[in-house]
Amino acid sequence: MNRAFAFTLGTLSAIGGFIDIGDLVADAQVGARFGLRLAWVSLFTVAGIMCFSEMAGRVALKTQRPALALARSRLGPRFGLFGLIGSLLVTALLVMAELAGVALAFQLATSVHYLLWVPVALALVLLVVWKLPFEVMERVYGLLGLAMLVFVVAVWQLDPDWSQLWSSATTPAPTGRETWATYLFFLVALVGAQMTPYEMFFFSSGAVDHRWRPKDIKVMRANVIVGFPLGGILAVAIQAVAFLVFFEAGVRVEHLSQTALPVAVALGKIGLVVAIVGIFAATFGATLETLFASSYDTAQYFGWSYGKVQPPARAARFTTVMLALLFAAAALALTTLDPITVTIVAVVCSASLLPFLFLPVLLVANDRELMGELANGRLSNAVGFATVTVSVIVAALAFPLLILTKGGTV
Amino acid sequence: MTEHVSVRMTLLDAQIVDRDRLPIGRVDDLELFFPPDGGPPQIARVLTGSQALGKRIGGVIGRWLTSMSARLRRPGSRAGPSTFDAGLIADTKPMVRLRVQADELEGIAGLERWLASRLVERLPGTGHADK
Amino acid sequence: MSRVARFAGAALTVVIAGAAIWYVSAPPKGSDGYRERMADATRTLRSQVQSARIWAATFAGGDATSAATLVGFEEAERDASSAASQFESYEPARRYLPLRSRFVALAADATGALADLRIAAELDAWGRVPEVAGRLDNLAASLERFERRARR
Amino acid sequence: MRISELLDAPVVDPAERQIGVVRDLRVTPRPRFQVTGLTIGQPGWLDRAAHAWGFAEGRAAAPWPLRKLTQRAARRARFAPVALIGSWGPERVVVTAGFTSLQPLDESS
Repeated sequence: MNRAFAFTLGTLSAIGGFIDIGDLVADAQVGARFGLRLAWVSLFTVAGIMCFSEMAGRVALKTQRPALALARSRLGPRFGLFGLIGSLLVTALLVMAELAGVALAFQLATSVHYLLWVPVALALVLLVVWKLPFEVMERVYGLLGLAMLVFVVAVWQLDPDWSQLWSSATTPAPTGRETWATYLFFLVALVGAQMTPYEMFFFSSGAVDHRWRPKDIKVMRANVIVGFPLGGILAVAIQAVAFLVFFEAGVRVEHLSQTALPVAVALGKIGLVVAIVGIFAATFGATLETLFASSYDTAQYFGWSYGKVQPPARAARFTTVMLALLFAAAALALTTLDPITVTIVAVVCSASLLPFLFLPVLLVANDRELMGELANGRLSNAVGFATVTVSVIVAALAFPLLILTKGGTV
Repeated sequence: MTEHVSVRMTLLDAQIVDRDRLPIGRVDDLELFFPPDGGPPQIARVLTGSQALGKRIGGVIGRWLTSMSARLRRPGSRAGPSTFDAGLIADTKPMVRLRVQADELEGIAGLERWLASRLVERLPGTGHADK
Repeated sequence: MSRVARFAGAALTVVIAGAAIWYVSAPPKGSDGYRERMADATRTLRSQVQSARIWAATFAGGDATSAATLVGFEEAERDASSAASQFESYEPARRYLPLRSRFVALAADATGALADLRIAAELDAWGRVPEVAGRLDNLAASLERFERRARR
Repeated sequence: MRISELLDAPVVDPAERQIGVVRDLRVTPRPRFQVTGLTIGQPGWLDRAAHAWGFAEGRAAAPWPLRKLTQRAARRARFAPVALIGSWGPERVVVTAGFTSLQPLDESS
């Protein structure tokens, strides 16, 4: 299997997965109000998602089965079903938000209302899912997503006072006019936005579909090391440009257009167009990734055949679940429900589900009899357990904070 | 004592694949057979499908799963959960692999075949179930 | 889990959910609640005015496409008018009437200016945008002053 | 009788005193899946998790905190070979020997 292709799985997982509508909104909102005072969260989320993706990848290499497939046989049907129903609800919200994100990107390019673009986005997804082979899709969205790097260039171009940025990044506390409740709420939102488990499943299911074996462990780890930190850097870049352009003016980000505005301020029309392409690739890649991941989850829970490698007719139930989720999400997007509010609610719900999805992987990866020499080492267990512990705390805080800060709008 | 293994770790909830590694479902329950001569019980049949799963989960969700899968059963096929003889199991590591192909199992993955024929094959470019 | 425990659990979650929804959507309570909501609404108005100003300045510098700028103007106008109308629907205590009428006047100026901006962009009369954007400059300053006054 | 009915069923000694619950079964995979005995744990969800998550079977050398959490349950698990099982009835299992005389699970692999 050509090594170059393998790398795009990593970049797609990072760009499409790490940077999706949740990031584009949450990072910009956080930057505009807190500067880089929450940038440290990205260090934790990148470490956590890298640790669990590598773990899920190892499980997939050794057992030729994605990590969550083992979760149910390890944690029993009831616990598994609870996690599955929770993640399907969150996924329906996420796919709706991602699809709306694609439509908002079109609106930004044409000023035609985004609701008119939702059916177009839906048709595009169907076309790509049906016609485009898996590898080509991976490469296209892996490369298009690189347009997101324009946010990093924009930080440079805005010629910031680097010491001010550094002091902001090293003060983990709210700014004068914000309360601790709001600060903690956005911390939970960032964890939910950046540590989306569907990347882990997409990554490990991709490893199964690519028929990777234990000997491919280097390629798998390279993907993890290349892909996810890139996503972390982009997240901080989005926060930085939002801070530099919006903080003094007291602007609160409530629309995707405001996420892209700082790039226009820094790099002009060209920068804005590239940013729109990057936003389109990120939200479109994430739509596919969220859709596949949730359909994988369902198929694996019941043990059905699945996978993009099987022709749809051989995985009828998997395909049906995917189509049902896609059309439900499109229908949701066509209601006048504000996609940005849905995104924030979706990332908070996703944050509250993290323990259910991380714990099984940690248990399975520690099963010596199953994993043999690929079982978890001390590092994986240390970072893995720390991530699970923090995700339990974040999960417990998620809904109280969502209510207390009225979704961060206080 | 010959080597014996835990049912929870090797069989229960394990993924079932057929001879060609096509996933079929999961071991949702197992049926014990008590030989008339009073000898030790054996695992005779494997139950798979949401009817058996629903009964095992119990509670509101369990009952919903059981009734939904019963309703989706293809007309004319036997009532009760889909099941096959445990003798068909070739090995259990890393997953339960059968000696036969999926098509040779009567009444298994009925929902898969029903959906494949009804829905998915009609859509363009989805290939055919038996390809 | 006995049936009673399960029923109690369900009842408890319903109560908590109800309380949460009430808390999120409840109108202001008492005097400080009213002033705080007025300050929050003013802050939102200022955010929309500033956002529109940045779009206008970026467009004037040739750094933003007309399509994106129009979207920026539309969103600013819509959010400003919804924030203003939502706050104006709250019943003020008698002693806050003068403060409220000042807010209503400021809100009308802001939403009016934002509407002119969006209309100019829609009619492709981009030439008039800088002139309207000028009105937004001092509006932003007076909104900021008013917010501080409301918060005291 | 189905395994799901047997799992978590109470286990009593000849004097009808409950000595635990059925948590697992042991079988010989070849030539046929013949049951060699029952794994007995104590009531409670933590004990159930210790068996379900594989700690009792020594299958999860997970990070020490999780191991510490389930160690007590894993150590208390007992194994009742088929010969000592009087009745398998789905309501309850009768074991013909006292709990203390049963072999700890980890020494019976």
